[in-house]
Amino acid sequence: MRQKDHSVETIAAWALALLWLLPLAYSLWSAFHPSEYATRFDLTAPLTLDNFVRAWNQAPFARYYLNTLMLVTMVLACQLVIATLAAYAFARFKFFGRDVLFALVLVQLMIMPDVLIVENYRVISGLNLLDTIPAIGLPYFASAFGIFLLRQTFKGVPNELVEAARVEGASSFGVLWRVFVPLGKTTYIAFGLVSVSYHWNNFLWPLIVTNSVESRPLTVGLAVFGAPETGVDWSVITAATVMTMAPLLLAFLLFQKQFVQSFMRAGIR
Amino acid sequence: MVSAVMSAVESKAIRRRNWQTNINAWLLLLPAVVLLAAFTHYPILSTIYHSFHSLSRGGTSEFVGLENYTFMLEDDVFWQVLRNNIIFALATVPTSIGLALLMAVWVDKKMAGRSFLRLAFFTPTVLPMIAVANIWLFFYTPGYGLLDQFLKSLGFSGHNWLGDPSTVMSCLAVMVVWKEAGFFMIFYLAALQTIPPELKEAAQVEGASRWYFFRRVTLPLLMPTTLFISINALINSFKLVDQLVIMTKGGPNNASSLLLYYIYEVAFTFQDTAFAATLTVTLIAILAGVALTKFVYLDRRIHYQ
Amino acid sequence: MSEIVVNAVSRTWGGVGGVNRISFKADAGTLLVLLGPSGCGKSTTLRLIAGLEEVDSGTITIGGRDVTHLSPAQRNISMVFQSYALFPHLNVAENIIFGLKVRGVGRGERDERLKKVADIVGLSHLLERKPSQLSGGQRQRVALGRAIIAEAPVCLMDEPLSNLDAKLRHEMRTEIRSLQQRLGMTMVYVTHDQTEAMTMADRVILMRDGHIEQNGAPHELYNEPASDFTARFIGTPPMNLISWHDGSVLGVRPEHISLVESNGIPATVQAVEYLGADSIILCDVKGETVSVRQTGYCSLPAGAQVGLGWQNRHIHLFDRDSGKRRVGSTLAQ
Amino acid sequence: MSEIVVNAVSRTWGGVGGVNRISFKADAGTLLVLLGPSGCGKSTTLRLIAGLEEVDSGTITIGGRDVTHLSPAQRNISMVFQSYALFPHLNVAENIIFGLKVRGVGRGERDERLKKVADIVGLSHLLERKPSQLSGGQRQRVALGRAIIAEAPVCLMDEPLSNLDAKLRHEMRTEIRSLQQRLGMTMVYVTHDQTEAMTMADRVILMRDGHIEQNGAPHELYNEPASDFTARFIGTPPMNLISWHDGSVLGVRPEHISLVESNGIPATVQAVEYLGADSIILCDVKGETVSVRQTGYCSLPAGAQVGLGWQNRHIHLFDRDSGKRRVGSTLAQ
Amino acid sequence: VDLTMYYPVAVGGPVTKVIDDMVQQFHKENPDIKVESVYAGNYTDTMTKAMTAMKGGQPPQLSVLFSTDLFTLMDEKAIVPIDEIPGADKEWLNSFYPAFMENGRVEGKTWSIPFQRSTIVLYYNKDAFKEAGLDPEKPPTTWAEMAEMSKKLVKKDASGNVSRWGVEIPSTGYGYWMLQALAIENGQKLMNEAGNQVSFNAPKTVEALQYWVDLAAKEGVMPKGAVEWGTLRTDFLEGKTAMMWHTTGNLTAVKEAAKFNFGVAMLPAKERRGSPTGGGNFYVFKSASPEQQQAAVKFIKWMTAPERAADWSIKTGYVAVTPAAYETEVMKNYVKDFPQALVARDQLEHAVAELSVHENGRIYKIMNDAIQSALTGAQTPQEALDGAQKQSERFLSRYK
Ligand SMILES: Nc1ncnc2c1ncn2[C@@H]1O[C@H](COP(=O)(O)OP(=O)(O)OP(=O)(O)O)[C@@H](O)[C@H]1O
Ligand SMILES: Nc1ncnc2c1ncn2[C@@H]1O[C@H](COP(=O)(O)OP(=O)(O)OP(=O)(O)O)[C@@H](O)[C@H]1O
Ligand SMILES: O=P(O)(O)OC[C@H](O)CO
Ligand SMILES: [Mg+2]
Ligand SMILES: [Mg+2]
Repeated sequence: MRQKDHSVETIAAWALALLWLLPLAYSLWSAFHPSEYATRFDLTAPLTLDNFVRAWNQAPFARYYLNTLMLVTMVLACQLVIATLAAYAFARFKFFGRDVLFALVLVQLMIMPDVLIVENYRVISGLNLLDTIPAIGLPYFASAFGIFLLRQTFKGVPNELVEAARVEGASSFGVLWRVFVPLGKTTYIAFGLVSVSYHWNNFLWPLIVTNSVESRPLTVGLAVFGAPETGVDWSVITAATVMTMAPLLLAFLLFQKQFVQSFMRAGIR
Repeated sequence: MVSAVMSAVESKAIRRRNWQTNINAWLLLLPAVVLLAAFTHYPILSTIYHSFHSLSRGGTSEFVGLENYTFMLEDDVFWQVLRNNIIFALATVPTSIGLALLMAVWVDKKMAGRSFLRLAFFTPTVLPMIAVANIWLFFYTPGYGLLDQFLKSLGFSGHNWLGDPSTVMSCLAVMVVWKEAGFFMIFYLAALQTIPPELKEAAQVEGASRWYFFRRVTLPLLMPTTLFISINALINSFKLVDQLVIMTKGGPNNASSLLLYYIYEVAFTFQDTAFAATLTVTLIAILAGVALTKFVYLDRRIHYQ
Repeated sequence: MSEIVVNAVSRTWGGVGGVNRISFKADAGTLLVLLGPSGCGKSTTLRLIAGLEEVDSGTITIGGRDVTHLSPAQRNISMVFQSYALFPHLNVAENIIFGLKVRGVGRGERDERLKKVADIVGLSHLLERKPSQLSGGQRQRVALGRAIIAEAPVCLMDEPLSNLDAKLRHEMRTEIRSLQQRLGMTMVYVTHDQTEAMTMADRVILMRDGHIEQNGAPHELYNEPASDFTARFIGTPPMNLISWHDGSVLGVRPEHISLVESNGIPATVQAVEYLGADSIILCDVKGETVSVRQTGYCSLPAGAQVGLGWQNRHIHLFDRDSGKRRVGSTLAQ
Repeated sequence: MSEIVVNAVSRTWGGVGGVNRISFKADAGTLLVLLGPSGCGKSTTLRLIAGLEEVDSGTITIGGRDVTHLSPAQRNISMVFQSYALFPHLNVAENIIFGLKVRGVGRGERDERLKKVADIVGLSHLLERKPSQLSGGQRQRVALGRAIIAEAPVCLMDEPLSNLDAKLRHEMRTEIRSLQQRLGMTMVYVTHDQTEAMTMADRVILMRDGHIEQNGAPHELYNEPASDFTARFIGTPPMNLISWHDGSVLGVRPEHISLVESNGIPATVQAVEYLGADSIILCDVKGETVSVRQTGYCSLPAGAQVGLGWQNRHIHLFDRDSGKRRVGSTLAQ
Repeated sequence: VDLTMYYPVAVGGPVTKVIDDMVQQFHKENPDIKVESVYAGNYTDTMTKAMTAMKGGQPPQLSVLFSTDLFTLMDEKAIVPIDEIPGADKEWLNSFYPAFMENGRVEGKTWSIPFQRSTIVLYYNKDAFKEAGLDPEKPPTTWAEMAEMSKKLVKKDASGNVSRWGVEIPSTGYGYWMLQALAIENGQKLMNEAGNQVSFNAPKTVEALQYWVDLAAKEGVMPKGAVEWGTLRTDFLEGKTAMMWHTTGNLTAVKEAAKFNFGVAMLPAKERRGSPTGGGNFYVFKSASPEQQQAAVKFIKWMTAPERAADWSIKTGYVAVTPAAYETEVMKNYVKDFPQALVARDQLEHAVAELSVHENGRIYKIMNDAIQSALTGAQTPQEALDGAQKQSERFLSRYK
């Protein structure tokens, strides 16, 4: 009886999973086959990398990759530093205005820079940063989510560990560096993954603040490339699409265990 | 006398210590505070300010009171977009949450190929919306898109999915659910794993069926997670518009347009930043409303610990 | 009516862990303690009785009914878990009547039974509270309440007191024991604390590595340990075991050793632990440590030379290799 | 060289909790135990000595140096925490040398000292392990290692054994005590377990509600409790306290009461707890429960009528209102 | 001198590459001027980018933008009249087809120079015509004819699903353009000279939209719902429709990819023939320094010189902007083999300036929305256009 229940569920789960992978599988199919096969499924269809070559040659994807890489690295690095310092202050100091300040930080959880495109555009242009990679990242450098997560983590660090480190002679920064940061590892990883994928995938804001190939990230590049007006071949567009997602997808496939686990362990909720 | 002097000295020491703590803390917070002020708080205030001023096409702007708001309330597109967004939220939030829960329950138990299933469900969430939109765009292409091909092979006729105001929203909703459900699954999974297995055993001993246990124990215990996810999904549904840029540009006839996309359009295509500010204030008000409901009302009712 | 018979039951995980062909019987209305070191299979045994694990082989009957392949719900038992397994979202009353609700007992009867049980466990004034608002001892009582409201003739408890502090533990064990006796339940009680076992049990089963090392009344285990394992496991400080001649080990409890003026076995004092009512003198006898229990304060300095003596009737002899008690072991020297 | 003097130190949180003008001294090279029920201020006292809390008033000197306003790092102490406070991301070796690294001790010296300390605490073969891969006792040893490698003359311990099971606890307390004596450290040791206090201490300070109830050698606390509080706190089972005439309370320890044939105080047996070496007989004397300790197994049934007797020299008398010991209390009846 | 130029692409083919090549060529010939050409999406996107960049303080010095965005650009005080820049001589300004200059002249000044200019033409699949028993050399010349022929061209498969439509008129992105064509043919102008008055719900406009709607709803020769501008070309090339209305700018892309014979014709007539002009002009931004402005004019002159215009026309299908371009050898040779390339130019004589008003972006959107709502059946053409008129007036009233 119990056994059967289980197998019915297993089948259902698998069916859903395959359905879930279908769009992805389809895009791979179309990217790796000549365009005649974009809508025809034939196991004997020849494999080709031609679509990739054409996409690569038709738009400066190398540059887009570089831009995106610079973007996510910069954003992540700044976020980590800034959030670590802020979270440390919130978690471990009792200071004037702490609760108010924390509430002000939380505002950003609800009203993210994504929503404030118009005014943020003004600010960025006021800073004379339009059409640069820092312009894309700057509004996200102070991440309320990161601060919040790390604060939670830091608060969870047993006070005894901090006191032990202090008795052993560590300074405030010593405690941060030697105790909190290493203990926050899972949170850092989880947050890092969220941040990287968020900024790798971010679109609307970079679309607004960038104009040129030199600053445009992959997503915007892809959108510009695949605009229907240009009527670029569907297979080539999927190839470009696959190129855009590939690094993240590969990283995810390689590290999926850690990814899922660090997510769960970081207790993001 | 002596003790008075002493306590004065000591309280001075304490005050100095407090000073130091304050300065240290504020220094640590400085970068975050500056950036948050520049890209969250100032913009919010500035948006509100601009919503009360006229647009300055090459001239100067002046205070116009509620004029922009009256204009907004008379704008049919605004109402349509707002309605769209609410429908979109109602369509995507419960569905993705329900699916996420189902997925989480499945991949939480020892099931053949559990980690493959997890992977399959989670993968869409790491993909860029832009890429996803490209792929799904082709699904929905009338005539030779995958969906039409499939329907045709079953003998149904094709349909202009994204070109038809009555289907375009559902199409986008399906895609968004596909992309988001796996993300929420992870939260449910994490929450499920914090439910001690003894609870299940205790219930078993008491004779509870699996379904009873799920309904009466698992589900209530997941309420905080459900709340968290709902809030997030709700916020997302007001924030996520990338797909529109690729797939429909809000059309046909604004049938798929969402509030933020409309703001984008008004601000950047129509170059009407005053009106965009007014719309943004509405959006901010909605998001703040969601947040307040959570903090003030729901949080109190749902936490057990 | 509801004695439990476990007959040649095995349950292992790929051949390791678990329990191996164990058989025992818990008489109706008695309290049976499963005692043993961590990992010896106590919980496994209990969970087999509860039906939370399936046997590999063997049979289990409860009150004469073969329950070997029944679900936990069908076995008509109640159970108290180590961490109580209270439902955090339900209040005390709801937790207690959970099982009645599941089984569709009518509202009127539920309320009536709840009232009675709440009185028994002393929670009548806390029925509205959530578990998170209760102290450890109160939670323990809720778990007890949930177990007894079912009026199941059999109650299983897995280390129910291990999360409590010493004082509460002491109180609760008296309470559980008296409850068990008052309600006439058959209780199987798992613990690794020998004091708990000794003070509560009608019968103690000492387990080791998945099998039963000894099964008897508490004083039997103390006074006639069937093996050196039992001897060492029961009693604080444990029995002194000294290598003896012809492959045997001699055991004598610290309280049975006295310091004698003459003719004693020569020993050197290593340390003295003063416990108030008595002191434990740790002595070195030819490289082996022997503890001696003395009433009151002992001021012997470390290094003092003393002589140790004991009476023959307090001697236990064990086989060095098998560890088994030698017959007629109280003879000899 | 490094005795600790705590002089009229207060530390409260808005006037509540904490400690209130306590003074005491721990002689160099001795082990001082801070004992007392939960919340009495033991940890606060220890943390004040460590500098983890700031005093409201009063002074603290260590080895003659006024450390009242120095940071923990400057006080030249080491400390072992209740849950050991091992850094989970560092392995055993790194945990032990944490402080040396922070203080910039060179690599060569670090390694050398690590080797020595690892030997002392018996961890040489586990240096690569992470704390999570260690048993409770091993973790405890790492914490000890970290405390002694600093070679600080003062070591503070806050309930270092409370997370261990009974057996390990017993082992470890012997170990800590001998280490302390071998290295000649001045140690302040916090516990709420009176057995630990009695067996380890040179001197015990019993605290209550933020003040010092009694300060003395273990046997002083046991044999001459300065108050009924001390009397009740020390000894298992605790001293029987019976209402006596003219506003006094009579105390007599369970082990000093015997069952007498004649002339005894009449009592009814309520229950018997068999502990192996002895049994505790709980008797009812005019509505008050009196426990009697008897060697060996006692087979008295509940309800049996017995007579209780004790010797005058075992009597303690306390003032009913103040709880203070009455002078010459061992006289009377 | 460094110049940044944004430009849009709205048609198929490797247009960005063509532009980049031209720019490079220019640089080779004029080493002192460096033009950075930035592809910025479709017309709307490019306008958005240019405006946003201007507001952000980093405007381009010149751009190719909708010829019709003139009013908006003037309102924003973004551009300078070309004829006021030294180097822009009368002779040159007069060398363009007057129809293309129409959109660029306001208040007696010339504000922009035509570059990628088009009219709408009718592409038709000759093979399909043959298959349907129609004369492949006789494309429809009137609305009625088009509807009739379309019915014959519709092909259904066994299960009754349409596998080829008769005609498709795109309704996303540039729907207003198509409607303007229909309105013109029906004898109706959509806006006034000053760009502050529109006649969207004039009876003849409504009639025009009704015809369009009927093609799908009544005649069943066009798919219902929105027809995607971007993918329509692909549909045509794959034989999914026998005829399409599209910009001539797509001509070369169609030519390159068509695996069948196709013809190009002027749009059919109702009261008259007609098509709006379309496409993009060069604008010079006010914020550019005098040298930059002059350099920009130099560049524009170079880009519109007859040989380049001919080359550009050949590579894309856009109408070459000066008559002189058609006198070049290359062009002469090209049209000899491919006379379809002349249709759009010849249609210029019937052409009318494209819809151009203040708040152009908004008005276009309003119009497109109205058209889509009519085409999807959400509203009748009358309702839809009444709504569009009302909304447009709401915005245009500011400019009266
Ligand atoms: N689900 C399981 N899978 C694999 N091995 C198991 C499982 N449950 C128990 N075991 C093994 O069976 C043996 C007995 O486990 P059991 O839980 O019965 O011990 P225990 O006596 O209750 O110990 P403790 O006092 O630590 O609770 C252990 O070696 C354990 O590792
Ligand atoms: N940081 C603090 N803030 C407020 N009150 C405190 C703080 N630390 C301790 N207290 C109060 O001071 C009193 C003494 O606390 P302390 O921790 O010293 O007790 P303890 O004797 O160590 O108890 P335990 O055995 O439970 O550890 C308690 O009443 C406690 O509530
Ligand atoms: O596609 P094009 O370049 O001919 O231009 C399109 C029209 O101008 C649309 O308004
Ligand atoms: Mg167990
Ligand atoms: Mg404490």
